[in-house]
Amino acid sequence: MNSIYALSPVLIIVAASLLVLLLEVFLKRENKNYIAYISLIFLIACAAVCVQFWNKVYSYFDGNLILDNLALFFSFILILATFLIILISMKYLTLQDTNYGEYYALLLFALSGMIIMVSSQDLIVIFLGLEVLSISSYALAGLRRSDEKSSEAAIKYFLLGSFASAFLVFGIALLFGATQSTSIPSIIEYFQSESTLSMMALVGLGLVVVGFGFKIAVVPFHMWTPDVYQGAPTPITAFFSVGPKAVGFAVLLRIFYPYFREALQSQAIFALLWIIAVLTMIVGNLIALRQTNIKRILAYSSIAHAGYLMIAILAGDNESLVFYLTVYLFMNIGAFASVIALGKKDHEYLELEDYRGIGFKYPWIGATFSVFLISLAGFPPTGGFLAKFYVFSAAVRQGLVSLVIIGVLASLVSVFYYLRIIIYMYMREPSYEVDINIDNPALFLVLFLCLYGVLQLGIFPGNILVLIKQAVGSLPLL
Amino acid sequence: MIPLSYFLILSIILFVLGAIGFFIKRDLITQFMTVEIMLNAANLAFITFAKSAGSLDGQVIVFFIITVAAAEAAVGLAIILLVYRQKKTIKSEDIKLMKG
Amino acid sequence: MNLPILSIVTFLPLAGAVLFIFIGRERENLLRYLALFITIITFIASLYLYFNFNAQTPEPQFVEKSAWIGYGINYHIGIDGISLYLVLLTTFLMPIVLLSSWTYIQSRVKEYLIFMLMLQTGIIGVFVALNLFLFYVFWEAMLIPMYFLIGIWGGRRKIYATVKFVLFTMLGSLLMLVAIFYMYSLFYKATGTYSFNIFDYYRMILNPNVQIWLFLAFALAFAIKVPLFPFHTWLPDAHVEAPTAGSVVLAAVLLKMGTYGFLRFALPLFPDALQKFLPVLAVLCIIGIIYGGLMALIQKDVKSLVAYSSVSHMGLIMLAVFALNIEAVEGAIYQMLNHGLSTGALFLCVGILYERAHTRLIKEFGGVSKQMPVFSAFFLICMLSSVGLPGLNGFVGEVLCLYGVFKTNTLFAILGVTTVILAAAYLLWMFQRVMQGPITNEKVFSFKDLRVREIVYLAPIVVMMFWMGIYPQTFLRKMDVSVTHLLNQVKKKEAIFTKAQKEKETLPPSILMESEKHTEDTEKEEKESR
Amino acid sequence: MTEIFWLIPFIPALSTLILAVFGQKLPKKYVSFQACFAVFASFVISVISLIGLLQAGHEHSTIVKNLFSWIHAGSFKADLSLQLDPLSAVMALVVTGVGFLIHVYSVGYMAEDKGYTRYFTYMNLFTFAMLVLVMASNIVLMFVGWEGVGLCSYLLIGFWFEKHSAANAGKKAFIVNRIGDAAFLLGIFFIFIHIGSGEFRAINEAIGGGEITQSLATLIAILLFVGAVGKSAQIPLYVWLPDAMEGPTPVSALIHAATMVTAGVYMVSRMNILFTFSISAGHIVAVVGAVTAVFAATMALTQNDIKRVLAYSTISQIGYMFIGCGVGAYAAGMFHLYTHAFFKSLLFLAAGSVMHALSGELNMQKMGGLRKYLPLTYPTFLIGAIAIAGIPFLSGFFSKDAILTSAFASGQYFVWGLGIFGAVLTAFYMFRLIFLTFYGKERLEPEAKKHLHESPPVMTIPLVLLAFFSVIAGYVGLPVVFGKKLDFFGRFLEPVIEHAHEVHLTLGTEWMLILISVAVAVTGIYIAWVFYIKNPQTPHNLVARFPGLYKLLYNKYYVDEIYNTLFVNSTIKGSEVVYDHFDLKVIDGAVNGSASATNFFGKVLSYIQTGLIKDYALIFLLGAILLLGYLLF
Repeated sequence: MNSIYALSPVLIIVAASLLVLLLEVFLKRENKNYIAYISLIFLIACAAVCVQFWNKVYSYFDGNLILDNLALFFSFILILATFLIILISMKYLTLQDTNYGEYYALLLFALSGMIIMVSSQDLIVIFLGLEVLSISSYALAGLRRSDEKSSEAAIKYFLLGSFASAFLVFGIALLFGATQSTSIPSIIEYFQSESTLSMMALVGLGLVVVGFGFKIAVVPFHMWTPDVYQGAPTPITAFFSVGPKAVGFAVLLRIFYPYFREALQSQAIFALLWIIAVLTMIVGNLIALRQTNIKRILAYSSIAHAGYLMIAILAGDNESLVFYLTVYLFMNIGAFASVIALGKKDHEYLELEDYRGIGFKYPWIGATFSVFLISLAGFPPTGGFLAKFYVFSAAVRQGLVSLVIIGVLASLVSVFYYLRIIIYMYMREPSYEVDINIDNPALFLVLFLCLYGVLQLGIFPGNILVLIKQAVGSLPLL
Repeated sequence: MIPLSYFLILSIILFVLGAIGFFIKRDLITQFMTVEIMLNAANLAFITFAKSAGSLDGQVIVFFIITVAAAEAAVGLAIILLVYRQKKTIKSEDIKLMKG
Repeated sequence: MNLPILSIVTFLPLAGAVLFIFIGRERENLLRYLALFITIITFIASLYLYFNFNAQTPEPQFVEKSAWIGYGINYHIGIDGISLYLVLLTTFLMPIVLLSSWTYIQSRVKEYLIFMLMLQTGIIGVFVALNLFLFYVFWEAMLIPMYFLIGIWGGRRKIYATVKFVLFTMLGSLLMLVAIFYMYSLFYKATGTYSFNIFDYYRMILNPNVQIWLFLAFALAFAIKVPLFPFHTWLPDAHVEAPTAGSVVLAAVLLKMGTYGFLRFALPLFPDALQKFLPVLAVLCIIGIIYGGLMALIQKDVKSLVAYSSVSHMGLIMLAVFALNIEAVEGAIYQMLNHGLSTGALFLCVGILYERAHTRLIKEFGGVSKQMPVFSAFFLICMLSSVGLPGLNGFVGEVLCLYGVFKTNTLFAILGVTTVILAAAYLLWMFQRVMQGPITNEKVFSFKDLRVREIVYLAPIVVMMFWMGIYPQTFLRKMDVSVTHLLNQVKKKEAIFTKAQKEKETLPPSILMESEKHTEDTEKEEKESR
Repeated sequence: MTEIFWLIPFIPALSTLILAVFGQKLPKKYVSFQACFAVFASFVISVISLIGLLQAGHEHSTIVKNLFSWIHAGSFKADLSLQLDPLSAVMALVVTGVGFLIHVYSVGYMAEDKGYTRYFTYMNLFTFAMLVLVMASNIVLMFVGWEGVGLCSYLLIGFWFEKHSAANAGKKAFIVNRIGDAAFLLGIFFIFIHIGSGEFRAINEAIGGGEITQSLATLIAILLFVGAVGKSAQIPLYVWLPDAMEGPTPVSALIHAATMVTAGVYMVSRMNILFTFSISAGHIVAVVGAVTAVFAATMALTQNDIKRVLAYSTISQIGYMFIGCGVGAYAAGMFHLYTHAFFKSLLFLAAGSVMHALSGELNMQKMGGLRKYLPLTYPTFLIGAIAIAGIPFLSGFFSKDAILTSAFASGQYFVWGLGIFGAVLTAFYMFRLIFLTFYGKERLEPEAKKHLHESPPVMTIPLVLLAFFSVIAGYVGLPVVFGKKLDFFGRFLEPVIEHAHEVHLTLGTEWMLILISVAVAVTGIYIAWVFYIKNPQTPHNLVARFPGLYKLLYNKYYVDEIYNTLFVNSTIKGSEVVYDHFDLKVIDGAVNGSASATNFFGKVLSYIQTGLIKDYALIFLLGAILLLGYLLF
């Protein structure tokens, strides 16, 4: 039904961020944490709204903004992600002097952008949301002004990001030219009605893929990922690795899910995504083998995971895709949280060498981190296994056996570097003293929540699966 | 009058120029400018299509894009300044702390 | 039966592991005793299974089934005459293993015990799972604790060994996973319902060309685990580097998961492909038997000697499995248990030596019997049971295996019999160099004979060896029906094929066999969601 | 009364168990008492059951006692069931009787040894295993005993395991036996496949009913015989027996002379129907036996180690037994087995007593003129020697003669000839032994001479008893010339031994044959006398004359060396090569190689990640172009 309510999540977040900006000016440096608390409250409120709207499809701006279950589910995930990110940031900011109020404001802006993206049917609106997200992301990446790496990450992200969005816009333009519209349903309609697609439309679609390919970091549009992930403040890295990726896939889902439901799989675009998926899995995993910096390892691993998610897209199996993203949120944020946990004033331990013997020195951090890594590697009984399980089984059901075989072999490679971290944590004797600041309750809360999430999704995913079914049920079937 | 396809071709040329410029240019500012060119190529395309379709949508979209470009410029220049303050250079090949 | 006894047996250790998390690491002895207690309780519970097991029916017993995730993924466990003994073997060995590492493991006792208990749950789970998904979950989950056990408490090249172990095993099991998916989708296409229930899959008759690939995937996974000849190199490394307890579990139980997999899945699911590959596999087994024996002959490290010996023994077991007749298969299962006991016991003995000498190199020993007469008696018996001396367990299994093989293929049996000679050669030679002769290394003079604890955990094994050697009917009786049933399944499917091929029918990728009893486990999925 | 026969094996078994578990705590005296008593008890029972059989008469001369079902899997059924019939009764009698005496003897012989208890445990275990072997009613159970005795011989040869040689000999014995056993096992399988049961009775019926073909029978027979060759130390698997002398002398007497090594002969007679059915198998047995008889005898000629001489003579004598079986005179073979048990164990024990007297001296060149020091050992030894040499009216004569006669009768003159030749050699080397040991001038080590003494009665009494038996044992089976019905032994065995092709010789030939063998024996002794008493230089002259031949004999035809290089070393060397170059390099290399290859690709790919924005953009652009290009064309 057409109602202004459709705007409420976005509005809440935007309001929150503006409020935070104001407070930033008035609050003294030492009690900046209030800002965090306030944003947390707003997030909870927004989440509550999403829950309220479940199964009620509100839409506004004649359908350009539509809060169907998919949008709500993704919004909820993203809010949750931001929530966790804020929790892991609080201490971090003071330790790594990144303690600026705009931090939270930017985070919230980014969130609002993402919510717009997931809850829109129109490419232009999506583009705007994307820009809101991107611009605040550029700023966030560079927020550790003292650190050269941080600013380098920012500039790389900024230049390449805007470069990519140029492609996206041009693609949208071409699609607009071909279809006289920018709303996804009508575009899809066009694609299915036309027997022979106009060159312009194809190129447009291609460029759109390129544009989002950049956001979700699939090969060959992934080059920025490792550097940005490494340079950005760690909580932000966690944010990047989860938020934009989820959103990107949500959009691809909206575009390609109906697209692949039909027998269009024979088309070139399918083969194209197939190649991209394979490249992504292989390149991501192989390069990760060589890395010694934890954040870089996780960066490449996130590329590899994008590859697995592409398989889900190709299989046109939205449930497994959404489930995978949900699990991925928990395990990745968990992993980064563990990395953050290993930090002290003005220093983070990011090299593999630092991790020698951590597992026994800090049993809890070690254990949880291991669980997240094991989940990323896809061992049962963690969520990571079940996620891979769904994606691959769906793919096999669609007859993509060769793709799946490549996938499992790639994940075999990935097992090596995930377990490598565990080797350092448990099986190598420490060569020098590593002391960390463990007085960080919020962080441990996050660790616990992620642990719970990973195990819950791995062992008893029933309820979430039901929700996901409802969520993707709202997708238009043509 | 001039056929619309000309505008379209021009926009494509602009876009390609921008894209090529992005990786042959050596300093951050110029690279950013090339991106602006690409955006404007897109604008041109939109307007063209809007004209051909006779609908206003395309023209509205252009305004959106211009705004976005402006926002990007603001943040982007700030970041470039930040880089300059740290490295005392805006040559893009000097920015390679992280690789591999 | 109101009590979910099988679940208890399976998950009690895991529960213990969870409990351990909340006990302080400094209270090592409490932890040790508690772990021992838990495993013993588990063993007793598993004895309940044995005594209430009905040997008259091939159907799985103590079945527990409850909906779990959906999409055909159910919590469905049960045991038949084949898995019963493997479960018992596991529960029987665990307390022994814990006792054996009582003093050997001094560092990080808490983690050690936790992983041990997790391992036990994983292993038992593999043997009881009747749902392919559940099976795979246990199969993979079991790797993690083993990975830590070797990697943390292992020897010099522990990391190499453990990574090799995990990657090697995963390579196989991941491909098997793909195959499982494929069957899953085939079943869905055939029936429109999702199921991972192996009894549903038993009812599926697959097109030979499809079977080949699926079989290869399964066979690879299991062959690596067994390990069959060309895939064996992870084994010596893992064994040599693993702590004694690890080696024992690895040799005694983990390897059996491969053979069990063949029996439970590869044979009844893909009989036709099996027929195609039988010669190749059999030859591999025989190569394994002889090759393993020869390699064992020249090992310089006692542990790797025993490791290669188990390559040889497992080769014989697999050969028997592929003989596909009742004597052979029963012999194979029996030999699995024997191998579990005797090789496990040998590793324990090696561990006892290692605790005293801190080396495993054969040349460092000599004349140990003089110092440790009691130990030498135990060691001798374990060795002889591994050699297959009549009156001890090894003989019964060996003779049945060989006889069964002989029935199907005389030549293979003749080649297989070499194991009788080789086993004697490498083990006796090792025994001579380690235990007999003059004492060359003065370190040996300091060796103390067995402590009570050591006798306590060796004695039950030896008793079992005699029991299984002198009165094997105790065990053979209860596997008869299940094994016959298994073989009939294979035969039945083959028959259908040969018929189809005669009539030049082109089979669809899979058809469903009207089975006498329908498994109501397949829940309908609304088509819309697809 | 005979129903309790099944106790025979289990009394020693029980005693073994007790000794094995509590042995270390028990006092020496009790240990020896229990051990001896156990064997004696089963001896008594076997006597009882033998009498029972004699009364029962031919028709029901076989009693089977099924204790419990052992292995039942599919068509493979083997029960733990014992069988009493003339054959097993005789064997049981020999085993327990001789065994008992040797146990008693050991009490004295091993008195000083640390491993006293261990020794008697093993001895009882052996008695048990041997009795299972002889009383088993099916071939699988027989195989159990078969391997069991093998184990015991392994344990007892390696009894003084601190000695390298002893440990080695034990291992060698076990492994060589295992080669035979493997063949035996295959034979068992063939029987099960084609006859469907391992029960001797069933087997015999099946063969009698012609259920299996000639060739199959031959195959089975040969496989079983290979087993026998291993156990009874015939060519080519005899190599372990001489080394087996590393064990304590009573062990050599019991296991490696009287009982275990003759198990092969027993088995062949047990399966006599099979062996007779397949003629060629019989021939093979006979020939192998004959060749071994001579071959071993020649090796005995030059040995100086008193026990090794006896060992080779044992091999040779077993050869004779196989001749008997081979030519179808199983009764004769068994008869020789039975007599041989007495005089050979006598010889060993006597030799043991000599060693005991000379504090462990084995080399005959270091003896001589001992007869006045060893008033009891000497005559008993002499009796044994005469018996084995085949002088009339002693047991050896009757049995050996029976064998040779039937060999001749069967028309295998070649075999017979070898037998005769072997007889000469036997007589010669035995008396060489006697003369070198007890006659001539003393060549003792002063050290040994100091405490030179006759053995204690506990050792000498068994000697005397055995000597007595060696004399009279033969009279239960007088040659046919004295009338058929005097051959008690043969007639007693008739129900289990079928008389396949019995050729009746004329009395004249019989007498002739007897005379020949007597003459032969005497000649042998005479030559020995000439060599070692009349003019002791002759051996040295001969050695000087034929050094090559002497070396060859002295080094036992270098067979051990040949085997070592041919089988043992080559195997080990080969395996080492394979291990280093195939297992580690190829297989493992492939594994590690794939890992490093993956790593290498990772390295290559990571070079693309230059960290330069323009490169990133370039890749991005290329990607985009390729993508579009793919879409359009």
